[in-house]
Amino acid sequence: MDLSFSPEHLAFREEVRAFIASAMPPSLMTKAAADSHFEHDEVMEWHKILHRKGWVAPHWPAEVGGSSLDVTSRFILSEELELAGAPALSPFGLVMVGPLIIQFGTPEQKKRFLPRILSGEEVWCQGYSEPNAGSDLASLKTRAEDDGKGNFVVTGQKTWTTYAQYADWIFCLVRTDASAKKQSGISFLLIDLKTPGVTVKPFLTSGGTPAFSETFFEGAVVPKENLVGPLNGGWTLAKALLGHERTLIAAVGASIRAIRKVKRIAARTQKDGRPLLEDPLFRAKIARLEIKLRGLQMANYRAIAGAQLGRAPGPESSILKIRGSEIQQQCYELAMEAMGLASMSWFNEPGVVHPEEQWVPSLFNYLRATTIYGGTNEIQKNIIAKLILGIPDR
Amino acid sequence: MDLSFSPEHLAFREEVRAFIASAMPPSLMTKAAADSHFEHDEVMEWHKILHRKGWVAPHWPAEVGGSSLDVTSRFILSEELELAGAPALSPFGLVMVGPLIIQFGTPEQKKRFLPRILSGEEVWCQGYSEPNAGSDLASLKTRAEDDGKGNFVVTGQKTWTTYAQYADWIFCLVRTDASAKKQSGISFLLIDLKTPGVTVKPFLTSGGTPAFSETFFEGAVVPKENLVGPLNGGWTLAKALLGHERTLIAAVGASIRAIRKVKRIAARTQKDGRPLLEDPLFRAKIARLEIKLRGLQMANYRAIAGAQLGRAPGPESSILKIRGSEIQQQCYELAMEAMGLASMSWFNEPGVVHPEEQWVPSLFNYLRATTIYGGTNEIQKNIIAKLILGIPDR
Amino acid sequence: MDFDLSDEQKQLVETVQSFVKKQSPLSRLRALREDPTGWSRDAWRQMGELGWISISLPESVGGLGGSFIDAALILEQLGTTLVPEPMIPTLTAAAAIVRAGTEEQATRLLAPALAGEGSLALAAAEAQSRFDVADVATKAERAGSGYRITGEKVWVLNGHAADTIVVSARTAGGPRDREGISLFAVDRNAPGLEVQPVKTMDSHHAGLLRFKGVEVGEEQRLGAEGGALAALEYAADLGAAAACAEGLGVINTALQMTVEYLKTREQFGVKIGSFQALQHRAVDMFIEAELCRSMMILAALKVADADEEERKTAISAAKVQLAWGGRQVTQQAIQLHGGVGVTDEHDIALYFKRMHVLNALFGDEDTHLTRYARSPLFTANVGA
Amino acid sequence: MDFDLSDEQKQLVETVQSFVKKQSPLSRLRALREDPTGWSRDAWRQMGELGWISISLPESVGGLGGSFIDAALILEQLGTTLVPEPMIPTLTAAAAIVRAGTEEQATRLLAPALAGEGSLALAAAEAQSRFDVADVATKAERAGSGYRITGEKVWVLNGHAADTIVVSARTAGGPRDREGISLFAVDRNAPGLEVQPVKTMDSHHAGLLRFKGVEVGEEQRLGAEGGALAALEYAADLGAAAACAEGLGVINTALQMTVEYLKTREQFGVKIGSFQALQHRAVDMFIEAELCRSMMILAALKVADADEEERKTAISAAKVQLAWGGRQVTQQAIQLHGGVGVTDEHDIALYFKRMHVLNALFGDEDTHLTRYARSPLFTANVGA
Repeated sequence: MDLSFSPEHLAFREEVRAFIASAMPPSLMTKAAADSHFEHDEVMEWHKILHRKGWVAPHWPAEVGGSSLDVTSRFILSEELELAGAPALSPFGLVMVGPLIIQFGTPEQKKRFLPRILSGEEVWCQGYSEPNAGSDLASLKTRAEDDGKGNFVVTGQKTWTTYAQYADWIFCLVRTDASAKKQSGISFLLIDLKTPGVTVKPFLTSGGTPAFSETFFEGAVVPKENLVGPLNGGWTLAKALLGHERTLIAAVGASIRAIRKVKRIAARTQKDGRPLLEDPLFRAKIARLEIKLRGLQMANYRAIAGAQLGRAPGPESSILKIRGSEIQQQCYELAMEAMGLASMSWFNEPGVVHPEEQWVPSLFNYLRATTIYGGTNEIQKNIIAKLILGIPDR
Repeated sequence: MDLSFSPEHLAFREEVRAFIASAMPPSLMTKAAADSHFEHDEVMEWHKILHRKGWVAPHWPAEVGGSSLDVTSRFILSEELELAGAPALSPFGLVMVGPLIIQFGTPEQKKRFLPRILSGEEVWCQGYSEPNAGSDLASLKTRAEDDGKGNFVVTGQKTWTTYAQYADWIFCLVRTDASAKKQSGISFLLIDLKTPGVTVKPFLTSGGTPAFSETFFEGAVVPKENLVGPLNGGWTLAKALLGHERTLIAAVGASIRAIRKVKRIAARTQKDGRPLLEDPLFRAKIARLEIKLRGLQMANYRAIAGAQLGRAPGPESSILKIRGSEIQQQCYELAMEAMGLASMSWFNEPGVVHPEEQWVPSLFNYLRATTIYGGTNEIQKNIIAKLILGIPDR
Repeated sequence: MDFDLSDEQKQLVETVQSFVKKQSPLSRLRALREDPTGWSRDAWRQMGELGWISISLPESVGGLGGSFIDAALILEQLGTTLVPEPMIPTLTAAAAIVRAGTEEQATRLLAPALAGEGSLALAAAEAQSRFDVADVATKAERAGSGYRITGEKVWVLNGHAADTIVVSARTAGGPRDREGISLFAVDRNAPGLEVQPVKTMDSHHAGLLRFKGVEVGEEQRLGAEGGALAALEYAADLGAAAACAEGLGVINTALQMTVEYLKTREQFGVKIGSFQALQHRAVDMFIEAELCRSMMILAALKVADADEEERKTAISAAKVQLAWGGRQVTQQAIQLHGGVGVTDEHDIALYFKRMHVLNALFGDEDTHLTRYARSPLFTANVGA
Repeated sequence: MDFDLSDEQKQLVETVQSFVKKQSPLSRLRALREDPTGWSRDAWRQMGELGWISISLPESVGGLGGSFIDAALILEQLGTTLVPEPMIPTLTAAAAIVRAGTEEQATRLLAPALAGEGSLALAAAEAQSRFDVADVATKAERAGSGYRITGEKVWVLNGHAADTIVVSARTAGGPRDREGISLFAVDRNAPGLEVQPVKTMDSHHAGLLRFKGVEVGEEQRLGAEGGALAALEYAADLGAAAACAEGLGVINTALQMTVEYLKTREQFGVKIGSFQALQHRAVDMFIEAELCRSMMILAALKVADADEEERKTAISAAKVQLAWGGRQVTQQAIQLHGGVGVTDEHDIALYFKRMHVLNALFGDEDTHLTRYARSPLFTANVGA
């Protein structure tokens, strides 16, 4: 047993750090330092910088433009990017639809879509959830009907199509066999958002950011060659996505960064004439959270070490989403507590609160989503009870 | 709205305090001060003292030997007894079977049983649970068959017949109609423990005390006149018991006393050369628990004020069992934490730990039962969800 | 012991319920979000006419002479639809005026606010003070027959809109000394007073106030020079109790909305309320809400307690319970609502936000936990 | 990074698993409860012969030269059936001897224990010391060519049965001074040493040790006079890591027993595991158990870290996680077992008890939380 990284991996970490320090434009650097919200253009600016370095999709096979980085190096890369507060790249192309096209797509689909995902030329969003199909995704109603002329005609409504207003394409689960039961009549379809009959309507998160959208399909005509995988076989693709690496979902780097921020806020905030950071109760709270995070980090390391050896994710990885999301929330709860009355601030002009506290209230609100999206933590617990503990349902 | 007690009630509280101070024998007083375990003889000694004062069953109607104390006075009496650390009287006669006999019994049953419950001449225990009928009480299997000669023949096994080894009588739920479904074939039967075929086998709690017993019935012959309420109508009686006053179940007095003990332990325990009570973290923990207890106490007051006006228990009373039991446990968890290494002590001779800490480890273990007995807290939550929040089952 | 409402109180509650239902549904808060004041002068005038602002103030200063319980009952109902008018800032400033000032001062200064024609603010917090009202750096120096006030007050509720501002300033002593703090009633138009309006998370507005040598007369000082801390602590405690009262309305509404959602939302072909894990979560919310009600009553009853430590411990205990319970209930309310819970469109997020603000106001959970633990009452009666 | 066991380690684990299954089921602990020693000299000798006691000690003092991970793997398995032999007390005392003493002293003092012929105890705690090993009131005063030790040590694990006792005593300085603490190896039969056996909650035994002028020679002092604190802290940290390792075995066993119970116990005509609220409770237990495993590995790897603060923070973090997680898991294990969980007859209560003791040993949760928060590492690297 060994907790240390190999010299090669340590060297790679240094390379990543040096790259970020030199390649990140000053405007992004300033925002990163304050954990500000990055606009779409800024995210894409960073995407293109990473693309030039070959680091946008290190988990893709080298032959389709990914990298030859091993699991640990990929982890180091993502951790350093998180620790630097770099803009998080849109995951919908790189992490979601890209790998599915690689695994299930036709050669034509690979050629058509993958290069533009890598380059950032085409931005993707996800069309899974519907207003009445959230946790129960398989009850989705958006239907794609064969028009007999080589197309599907798509009608329905998707929601939580995050940042669809900036996207060029959407990947959807649609019902292609209305007579089949639930999962078995669903297909996986790629739809150009410029298709007539497709409308995107953004709406605000509780954090005040326009991250969410609803996307409406009113008889949108989609060529059949945009079907990925077998007709009515979409559920298999949806499940395959869940099986991918989960070591990123723990967001350990982001939380390490958040706890450092909590300490800085507490160091400059006064309580009874002394820094709040020296208050025994508050300090113990930070320490407790940091210890929780250290446990999560160790579990993450164990998952990475397993993946490095080519193993399927073990029990330790199933807890990463649940605990990672809870800890992200708790970091920002502590940051808000440290801010005191200033935590009430809501999108005020610069100078009202310290620059790195400016986005804390928004994130405090928005991060309530982490225990909901990607399968609520309650759904995750159902899965663990059944698949890992082997406790049968009624 | 008014939180204060009336002058009459304040005077009654003084009367109770004065009575306890003068009437409790020194040997009991010493044990009470240390929250020691009272032996059966000691409990009965105290029972007889309270009986002479007319205070063993203040909640019974005056005409059957109870009292004319109003709800608030009864509450004050029980709270002061708890605060004094007086031996807790066996509830099985006074609180459980007594009120049921008063409500459902024949004149003969009342005459036969009630006076001896009051005097302590006959001690009772409860025969509800069976090894395979715990939370699911209605699945009980102990059967009582009509022998055609005016008797029931009882066969089966009861468990958790607390302190049956000291009891003279047991009240049982038994199955009198094997063909009926679940609840509908159950009757409520009084059984003399001296009846041939009845065996009591005590066993230890995890606190090391012999509080538990199993009671076996092997063809025990029980006269039919010992049936209370209608044949096959026992479930109604079992439910009636649950409807009785719940203000005692919160154990507020016992927890107030326990928190005072925690503070005393912390005051005499050193940490870093100062009393543990001055440690900010530990002090905040006690404060948090005391605040929780204060909330429970207020909820209890609200329930009492409602009962005083003759109202059925409201939503505030449904939480008393859940929170009261949790707080009892937490008090002793804190006491153990305060004791440090000495909390490992297990039934050592006097002098090894401070006298009032002697029973803390045993109670710390035994009190895990509070969230289990009387309907587990999980069952309580099912009931609240259904009956109070109106959330339907599947 | 009696926890029943009187007939008058029942009628009062019904009146407020009817007001929030018919005249002030949550949509009113949404409509006022971008308004520079954030609340309606018409609605405020109506509340003044109904006697809600003056209900718990003494008759000797123009109030209706009721107990704080009456105000708490109103605040609880206003919390159910997040009514944005400045009740809490006005009541806390009024408490400071009544406790510190003369009857003449109080009658004069309160009159417009009690009628709903004007409103008040209490400027106590400073950048370094956190929740300690004795931590006052703002100075009031003798200048002629009056004083000159210099300093900065932050996150002053209704500070952007109040007509009269009660401000704490140090006339003697060093930082955090309990003596040497004075209170002054300052007109919003006083020369040298700069008001920077700021937005708050709960769709309200507040003010950052800069006193750049604001001159005030002797007659604007409330009470003896340097002896205002007790009145200030009383006002902050009353504010804390008021936050508990409004918080209870927030909590119960979030609970009700969630229970309703569990009963109607379907997934997997069943109502999601049929899932036991969610049922128990709702019960945990219910338990906290019941404890919050109990502790809100305690706080409201003890605001007027003559024993200062009794008042402080009761209010701190209540604030801890409301903060803890309020956080649990509103967090779980969002979780059980799922995706819609984290949208700006759904009302539940607004209750979460208001709860956070109420928890921060007049001392957060740890501040009150610590005050409770440090009270002499905490270690009294420990002996056997 | 590599968290796999080597082939030797896998084999070691299998050997211990086989031992606890075949030779040391839980019934052995029950059988030894009333025995005055509380453990078996035969079993101990066998553990010595198998090399388990010496596995992680340096070869230079007679050990097998393995890492502490090996000892941790053994302790974890011993925790699964609550094996009562004095591994933890012997390993902690040995750690103090090796770290403070000369190779000659260590080789001589350890030999009987490593062979399973004798056993050791570390006498550090005193009535006032709580978990601070620097809080030493016991005195060792110069007497002739040696010392005379006077004082009282409490709750000494295996203190009732150990052949050699390592005792901390103050040769200079005042209470809690970090300098002036010395360690001595004392024979259990030394005149003036009174041993009062006591029972502990986990069915073990321990000793209260009174040193009434016990005379020891210069050669019994381990290391430089007054400079033993570092060795003592190391030994206590190793003890804490050992408690984490055994605790992990306790936790996983309690989890497994509970999951098994959920799968078999029927109420209301179904397995109780089909109730979602109980399923999720089991998952919460599982999550804590997984985090405990992760943190136990961290602690075991960091015991030998040359950087003292790295060692201390890692071990404190692990102890906090094991205490918290262990308490959650064993409390819930009892709750989910229902009535049988609070009987002495059912094994689950014994796991609950042992967990409590392991949590208290070598520093409880708050002690380690505070140590972690006070480390210089806690505020390092905070800058952007």
